[in-house]
Amino acid sequence: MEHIRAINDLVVRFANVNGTGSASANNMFAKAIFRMGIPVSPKNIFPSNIQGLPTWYEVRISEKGYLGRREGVDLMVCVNPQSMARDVESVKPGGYFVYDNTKKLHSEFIREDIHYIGIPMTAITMKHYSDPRQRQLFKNVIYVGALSALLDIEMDVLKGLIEGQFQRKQKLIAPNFKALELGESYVKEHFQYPLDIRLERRDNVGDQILIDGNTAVALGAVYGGATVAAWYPITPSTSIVGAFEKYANRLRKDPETGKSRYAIVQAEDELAAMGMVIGATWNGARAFTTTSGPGVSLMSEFLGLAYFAEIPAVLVNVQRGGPSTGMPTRTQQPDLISSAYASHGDTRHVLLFPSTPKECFDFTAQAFDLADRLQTPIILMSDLDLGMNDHVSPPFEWDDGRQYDLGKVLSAEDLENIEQFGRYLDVDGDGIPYRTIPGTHPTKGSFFTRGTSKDEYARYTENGAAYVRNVDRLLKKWETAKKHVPAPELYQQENSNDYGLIFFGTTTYAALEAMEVLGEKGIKLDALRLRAFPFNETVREFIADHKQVFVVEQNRDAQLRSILINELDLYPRQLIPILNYDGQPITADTIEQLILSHYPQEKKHDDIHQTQVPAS
Amino acid sequence: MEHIRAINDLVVRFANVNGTGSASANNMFAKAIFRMGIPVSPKNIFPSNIQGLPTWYEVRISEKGYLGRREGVDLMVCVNPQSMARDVESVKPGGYFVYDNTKKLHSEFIREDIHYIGIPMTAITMKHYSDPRQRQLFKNVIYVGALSALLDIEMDVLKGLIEGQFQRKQKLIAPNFKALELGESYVKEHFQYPLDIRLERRDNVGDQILIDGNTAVALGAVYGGATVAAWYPITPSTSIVGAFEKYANRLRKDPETGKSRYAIVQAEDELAAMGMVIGATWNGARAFTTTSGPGVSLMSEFLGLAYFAEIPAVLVNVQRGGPSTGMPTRTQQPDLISSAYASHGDTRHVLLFPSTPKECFDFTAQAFDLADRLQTPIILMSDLDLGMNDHVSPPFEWDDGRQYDLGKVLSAEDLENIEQFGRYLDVDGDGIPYRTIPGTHPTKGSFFTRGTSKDEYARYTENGAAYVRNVDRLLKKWETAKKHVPAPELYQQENSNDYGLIFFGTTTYAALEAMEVLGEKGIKLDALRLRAFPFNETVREFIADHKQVFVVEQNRDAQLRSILINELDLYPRQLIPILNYDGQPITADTIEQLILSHYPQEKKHDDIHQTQVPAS
Amino acid sequence: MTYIKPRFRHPELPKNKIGFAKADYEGAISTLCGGCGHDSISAAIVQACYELSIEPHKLAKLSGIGCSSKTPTYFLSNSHGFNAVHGRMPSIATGANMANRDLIYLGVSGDGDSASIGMGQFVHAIRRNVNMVYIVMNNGCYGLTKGQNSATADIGSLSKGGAVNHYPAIDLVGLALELGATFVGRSFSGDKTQLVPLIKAAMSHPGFALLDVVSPCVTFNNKPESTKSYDYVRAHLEATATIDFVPEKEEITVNYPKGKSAHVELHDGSIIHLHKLAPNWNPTDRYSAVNRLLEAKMKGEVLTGLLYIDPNSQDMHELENTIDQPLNTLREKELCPGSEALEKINASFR
Amino acid sequence: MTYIKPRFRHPELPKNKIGFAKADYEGAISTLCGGCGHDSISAAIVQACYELSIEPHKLAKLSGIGCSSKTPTYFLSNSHGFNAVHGRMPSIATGANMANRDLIYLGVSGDGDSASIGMGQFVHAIRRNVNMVYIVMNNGCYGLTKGQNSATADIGSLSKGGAVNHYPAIDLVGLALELGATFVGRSFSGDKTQLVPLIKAAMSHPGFALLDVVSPCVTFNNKPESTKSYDYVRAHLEATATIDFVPEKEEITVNYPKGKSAHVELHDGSIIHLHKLAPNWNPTDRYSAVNRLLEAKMKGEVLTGLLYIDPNSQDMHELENTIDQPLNTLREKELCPGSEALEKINASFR
Ligand SMILES: Cc1ncc(C[n+]2csc(CCOP(=O)(O)OP(=O)(O)O)c2C)c(N)n1
Ligand SMILES: Cc1ncc(C[n+]2csc(CCOP(=O)(O)OP(=O)(O)O)c2C)c(N)n1
Ligand code: SF4
Ligand code: SF4
Ligand SMILES: [Mg+2]
Ligand SMILES: [Mg+2]
Repeated sequence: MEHIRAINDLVVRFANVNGTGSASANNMFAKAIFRMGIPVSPKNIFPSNIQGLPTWYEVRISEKGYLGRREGVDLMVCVNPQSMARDVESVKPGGYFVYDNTKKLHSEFIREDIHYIGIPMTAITMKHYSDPRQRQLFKNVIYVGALSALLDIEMDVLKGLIEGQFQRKQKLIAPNFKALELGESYVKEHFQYPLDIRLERRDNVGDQILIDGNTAVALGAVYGGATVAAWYPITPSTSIVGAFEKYANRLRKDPETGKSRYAIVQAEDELAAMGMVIGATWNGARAFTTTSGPGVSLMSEFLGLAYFAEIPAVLVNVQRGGPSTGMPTRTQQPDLISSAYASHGDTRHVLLFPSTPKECFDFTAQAFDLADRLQTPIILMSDLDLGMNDHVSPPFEWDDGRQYDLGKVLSAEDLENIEQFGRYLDVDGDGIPYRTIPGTHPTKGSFFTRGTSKDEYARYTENGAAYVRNVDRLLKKWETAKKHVPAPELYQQENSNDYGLIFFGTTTYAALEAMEVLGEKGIKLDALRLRAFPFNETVREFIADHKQVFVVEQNRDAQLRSILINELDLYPRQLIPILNYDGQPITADTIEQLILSHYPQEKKHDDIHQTQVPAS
Repeated sequence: MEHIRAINDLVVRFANVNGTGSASANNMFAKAIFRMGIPVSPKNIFPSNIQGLPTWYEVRISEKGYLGRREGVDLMVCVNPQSMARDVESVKPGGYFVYDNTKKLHSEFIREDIHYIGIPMTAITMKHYSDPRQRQLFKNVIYVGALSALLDIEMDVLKGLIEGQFQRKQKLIAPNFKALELGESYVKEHFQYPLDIRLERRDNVGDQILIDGNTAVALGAVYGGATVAAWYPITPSTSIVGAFEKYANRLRKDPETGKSRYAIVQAEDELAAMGMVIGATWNGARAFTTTSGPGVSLMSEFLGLAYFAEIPAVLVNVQRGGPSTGMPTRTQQPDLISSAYASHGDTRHVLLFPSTPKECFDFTAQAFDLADRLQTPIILMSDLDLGMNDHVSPPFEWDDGRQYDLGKVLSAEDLENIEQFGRYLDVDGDGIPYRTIPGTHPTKGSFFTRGTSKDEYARYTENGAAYVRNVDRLLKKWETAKKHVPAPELYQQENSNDYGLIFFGTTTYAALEAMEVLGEKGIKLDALRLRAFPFNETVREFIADHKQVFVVEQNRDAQLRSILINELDLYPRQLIPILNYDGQPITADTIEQLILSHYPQEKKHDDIHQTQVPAS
Repeated sequence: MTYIKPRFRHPELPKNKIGFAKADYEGAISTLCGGCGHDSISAAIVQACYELSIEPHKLAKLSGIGCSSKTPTYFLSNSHGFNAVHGRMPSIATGANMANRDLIYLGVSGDGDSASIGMGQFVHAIRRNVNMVYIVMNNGCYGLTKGQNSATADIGSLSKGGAVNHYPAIDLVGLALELGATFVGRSFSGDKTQLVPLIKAAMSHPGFALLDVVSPCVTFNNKPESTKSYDYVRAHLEATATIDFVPEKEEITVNYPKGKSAHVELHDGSIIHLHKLAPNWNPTDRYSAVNRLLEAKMKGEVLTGLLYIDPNSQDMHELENTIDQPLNTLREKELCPGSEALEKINASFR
Repeated sequence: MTYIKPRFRHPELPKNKIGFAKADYEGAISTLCGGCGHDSISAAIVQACYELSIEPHKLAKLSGIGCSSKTPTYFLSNSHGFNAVHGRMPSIATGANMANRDLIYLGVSGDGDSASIGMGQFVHAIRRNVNMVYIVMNNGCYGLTKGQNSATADIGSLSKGGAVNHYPAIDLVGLALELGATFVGRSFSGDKTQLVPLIKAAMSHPGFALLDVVSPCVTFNNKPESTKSYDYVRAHLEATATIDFVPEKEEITVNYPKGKSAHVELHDGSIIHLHKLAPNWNPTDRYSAVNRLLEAKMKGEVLTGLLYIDPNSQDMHELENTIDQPLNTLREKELCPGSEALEKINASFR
């Protein structure tokens, strides 16, 4: 039988039942490898359910730092009989299948081309623990212990993690250690170890951190000065405000009174959440809300109000599989059009596309500056993969001299010195007017905010010319926005190929890997990573510089490609969609295959709409 | 001074105060001309207010049948002191200004280049009526009487209209006649009549009718078999359900019991209205709702559900000026993108673009067939101009042999003969699955409707491959839709020019006039009128056949142009936006000027986004 | 995972009046947490439909989104079901009812689904007296999104994430009475003797019948006074900050006579004080119902039973004078006025 | 068009404690119909703010969409105003209040805006006890969209279009009491002696203060029993099917003592039975308030006055323990934990 041999380059998958407490054990596994200096990329694949259904945890370990998803499992840990058939199948030939052999494995699960490692997890827990809940929980720790021997994970690192976790519950440390050791020693007694696929300490993560995007967003909001968070729970965005609360509670209490320097409102729905944000920002606070696709649809009337009345707002859209309720626990990037053009009438919104936790942190903090500067909603486009999975990320940084950019807000003193305040006057020629915060001045600067058409002095008007002046100024403001939003990242000093690659957000991980792999095959691509909408000149030039540009995204309708064509007046056939939308993060392999099918000339199909995505 | 001389080619404008009862008198004026066989096109220009603010009624009279708006008033009837300055100004040199000279006209309102005709309307009413409310109302009839002499409107026709209107209130006829005669005789005693601009009976309207689009939609719903109407009031859509109720009440009562063969629910908001429609159509009835932009934003979550769960729905969007509350009493076509791609995730919706009341009637009736056939929302895109103003229209027709197309619905018998019913199986290869209506069969055909991902048998699934099969089938259905929606109309036997013109909905009136005018100047254009989205091959070919195509629309962002580029993979620079978005219906003059500025070569600006619209 | 009923069974099961066995009213296997109150309510629905001899296909089951809203999958497989979007089931049910007045409409919702995002639609479905049964599986929290407090949570409740609820609970029963609901009842998920007859009564009521059913969430309900449960596990979860462990729990059942109180212990060790309306309670007096409810509230009791029924209830169709025949059965002949009428209409616009 | 106040005035107008004349509390000229009740309420707001010596810029006025929601333009020109979208003012006000607890928030809404599209937000603003005055200018119809019945319309009301309302009116006062509102009052637009003190009390209340103000729509209110008004005009409108005629009407005023009833004739000739709470009414007892309201309802009376006030009301900020200083005044120093803390956080993720 084939033997896979690999050091620090493998995919380990855990098959569990949700609600059985496997998450913390699995996290410990990934974190330990990370602490051994080896880049890891864990992914939760979980059902929309609380208890009793299959759930998977997949860890890609890659010394080279390839952190996108990869098909093909090298080692499967299966403790869920429900999913066993599928799980056996997903192991690569020559791979390993670790299972609970307290009961004998049914013959239908036996494949000739993979290795089986039976560990009597249930039997061990039955013997060593009496409380059924402890049995359940420690089963998970036992398999981690077993893996430490099988894969050569440093036991000290694992124990260090446990000590860290149970710092304030010391009495839980010993039983956890014991469980680890039970697993380890079972392996050592019964198998040759380590396996041919295994780990070795490296120094490949540097000072990086392992963190999920939602926590990063929450920290960005704390650092960016958000004081009001209004939200309604929805997967996969829910954990953001939880984390915001946790850190604000720790870092934002008034030291004297113990009172909060923030307010969190769990709204009655997404419409109300967005309304609260608008009310708070209108009143001069920094406020944000978090949601996913369905929430954006519900917020769409309010987004139009904020656009037209020019009220700052920060919205975090952690995208999930759509349309409608869709695939609530799967990842996609399917809300680009609905977010960019949310609401009726001529509207358009600024989008930010973070691709790492570091950018989640940075862009969230920046979003508040942008919202105040541009007086318009800023939508941070995260997704389930980025938001809910841990990612290796550069550490977060903050310049203590940094000042919040509150934009064009007039103080009482300013008002004294102004002849006539016009809320919607384009004083500076950049399309951005000045605003005042309620309560500023006893007799000057008050105005009426409304979603109806108005003149430069915020007075209601049905006059067509005044309306046109106002909406044309909004276009000018849109031009100004291009200068303020994060610029795209280029991956070459100079463009030097006919073919270009555009990606953004979580397509980045797989796209960079695909580029390297293709490069090794002699296919060189220039690349650009989008970080915001509206697009600036660099994007236009990058596309103009290439015969064909591949646009990688995770939705069916090639929405980013549409927006690029629309906004930059591009020739559509120049942009080739590279799509994956089955709810799993896109893989380098998918990108590579799709690019190859179009390279060097558009071979088979002329109609690029017919591009087929291989089932992945 | 200049004298305008014109027969059956003029613009008359009335300046009134809203709430003073001028509407019925003004309508009578337009209708009388229509009955004289002369095409007319009246437009209400009204404020978002109930009483006391300026309102205008503008009637374009055009023997040639040019029924778009035209700038420049030939005769102004001003009975509103508030707006007098503006009103005096809007008269063309050589035109006429009819006013109430009970009080002397202030000198600031005197222009040298127009003719003043003072009629002491208030004095006359004071003398002849005692009840203040009657005085108010009859003032309006008096000026119509005056106009009958000034413009040569046949008195018999006016009287006939009054008799018709007050058929069941006979005692109101005589006082109305008297008011007409008071106005007429004052003119005859004091002025030379008729004027040099005047009317002459023609036979240019044939069997056409004069009707507003909203009433036409309502009749389309009655004829199309709608039984459930759920709605929430919003200008300019409100009158549709009112008219539906009126006609249903007249034509849809059970003759024996007097009970209703329809149900109308005034919902608590737009979300609920759309939910009710979805519930009713899911249950096998034909249902519709009506709204305007803000309502579409609010319905967007539900539109995604209907798209993804494949539930028929008919939504009438009578567009108004956006964004947000915008210009609620002004017209635009600004909801194309928000309607076509409403909701998060990969969604797209069928749009129909009627341009006459006849098409409002036809397309509404057809919308129910399309919704049932395609099992998806059908959005009828009307606008304030089409919906709330009267238009000359071919009469409505109905083939009594016509059957409703209920689409692929399985009966109890069908279910008996089917091995296994799969709600989302693509049995026919057209992407359209079969459905069953609740209550059909005791043990077969039941299924679960949901907004989450599902397999062919409507079972919830998180399986990526099943998800992809399902959403790819929806794309196939989208292809099928192209064959079913109304085809575009071409205005030439064969394309024979380098330049093409695309228009739709209410841009049609002005576009056709502009074409003729340009044609007279030697500039010939081929033309295509869109009647639906998705676009079919004819549209693609039309564009491919032309070097440049002008796309006429009434919004800032050239939304139709964007959708065309997106969906047909067109080279953007081939499509030149011709835009007007000040809230007034676009004029032939605007179109002509903008086309000229781009013809024969794209002269000044390379960047078509910078196209400037002359204030109109 | 709870099995409402094992799938294998004896062929000679008892049948109801119309020849259906109870199994014919069951649904797919539940995927809710073991011991979840919602499953008990599903079982009561199955029992009630069986006893009432409802033809399964003459019932339509509708819900929103939430653990509670998943339950329609777990009962009545032969009925059409509609899982709407979050909080919007009432409008779907209203439209469905307009289209076909002949079916029985069974709406299932959660306290998040009804009292937060769905509040507007809930209120207006009551106001219209839409002929339907509306069951709220009320657990005081958002189960499916992992335990946030809902608007029916008691003051002081702790969510799993640790957030304290400072706001008064919305009492859906009190609200419905205030809004003029024509059928208002409350029960407890584990009290089959009370719940089954209440569901049957609700299904027989010609109008909107609200059943607010207290239904403990075994996973996320977390009263502050609760001390005894979770012990080791809770310590573990607090330390690791993951909330992915759900110990298996038993269904909570209770059985107590009318007019009496029962103190039921929930899974987290907290106690709920149920009080059943007396057997001689007159449910046709709205005034007394409001007062009795206020009284119980002041005593900290959860009053259960059929609080109010309007014997003269007229549903939306009656109020709107809709034709008896379901609207969805009408065709061209009944609906289309024809070309002659159209010609007259044309004439009126000339 | 109504002029709340002629624009020319004597220079030596009386001033209030902080040196403002009443004129300083006025707004733009109203564009509502002559005689509209809403204008009377605007005038009462001006009076109340003047008497309370409120600094105009320390008050923010918010509204939704409707004739009623237009009124903030017609009072307090020196205050910031926010005309939100339809039905969504409560959420805007909640957010604004979170941002700055130092301003007075005056929300104005209509019965359509609050009881239909805005029901969810209305309920939850009450539940959170957001510190604001919430005035519903309640005319039982949708004025701005031309007279459809609203959810507070009496059963049997006719809309201008002729539609009959078959559904029970939602009583916002009853609803607020049920939901635990901490300040609940009702009045009539034309009763300044009652309305002005009620507004003042509401502004002084630290929590959500609901004022349901009956405010006749002179143009579209159309009770079926009404016979005497509109005569010729109505016949005319019926015949022409256009509803564009609004005869000028006078403001309806009423003045009657506490504990007494007044029968007020509206513009359409119909009668409304007002009853003012007795002078010795104890407004701190929620139980009595609910009962007194039920009683009045059964008699067909519209009970006016301050029904209930919770003297221990704690607003959202108190419940959430927010810092006293308005959040919108905090800057980097108070908000940003700095790089050192961030380095510790980084370390916790290694
Ligand atoms: C528009 C929208 N917002 C949020 C969600 C996420 N969500 C799903 S279920 C739920 C709450 C469910 O609570 P409840 O109705 O009480 O049901 P339970 O799970 O407690 O039975 C939420 C917020 C959603 N699906 N859709
Ligand atoms: C989303 C949305 N739906 C509908 C409308 C249309 N609309 C404007 S005001 C109004 C009703 C106003 O009624 P109410 O709140 O009672 O105010 P009133 O005019 O009676 O004072 C409606 C339906 C709107 N502006 N926005
Ligand atoms: S989370 Fe709570 S409500 Fe949801 S299934 Fe589990 S126990 Fe039931
Ligand atoms: S329509 Fe009614 S509510 Fe609106 S301004 Fe006129 S009288 Fe007032
Ligand atoms: Mg719940
Ligand atoms: Mg109203």
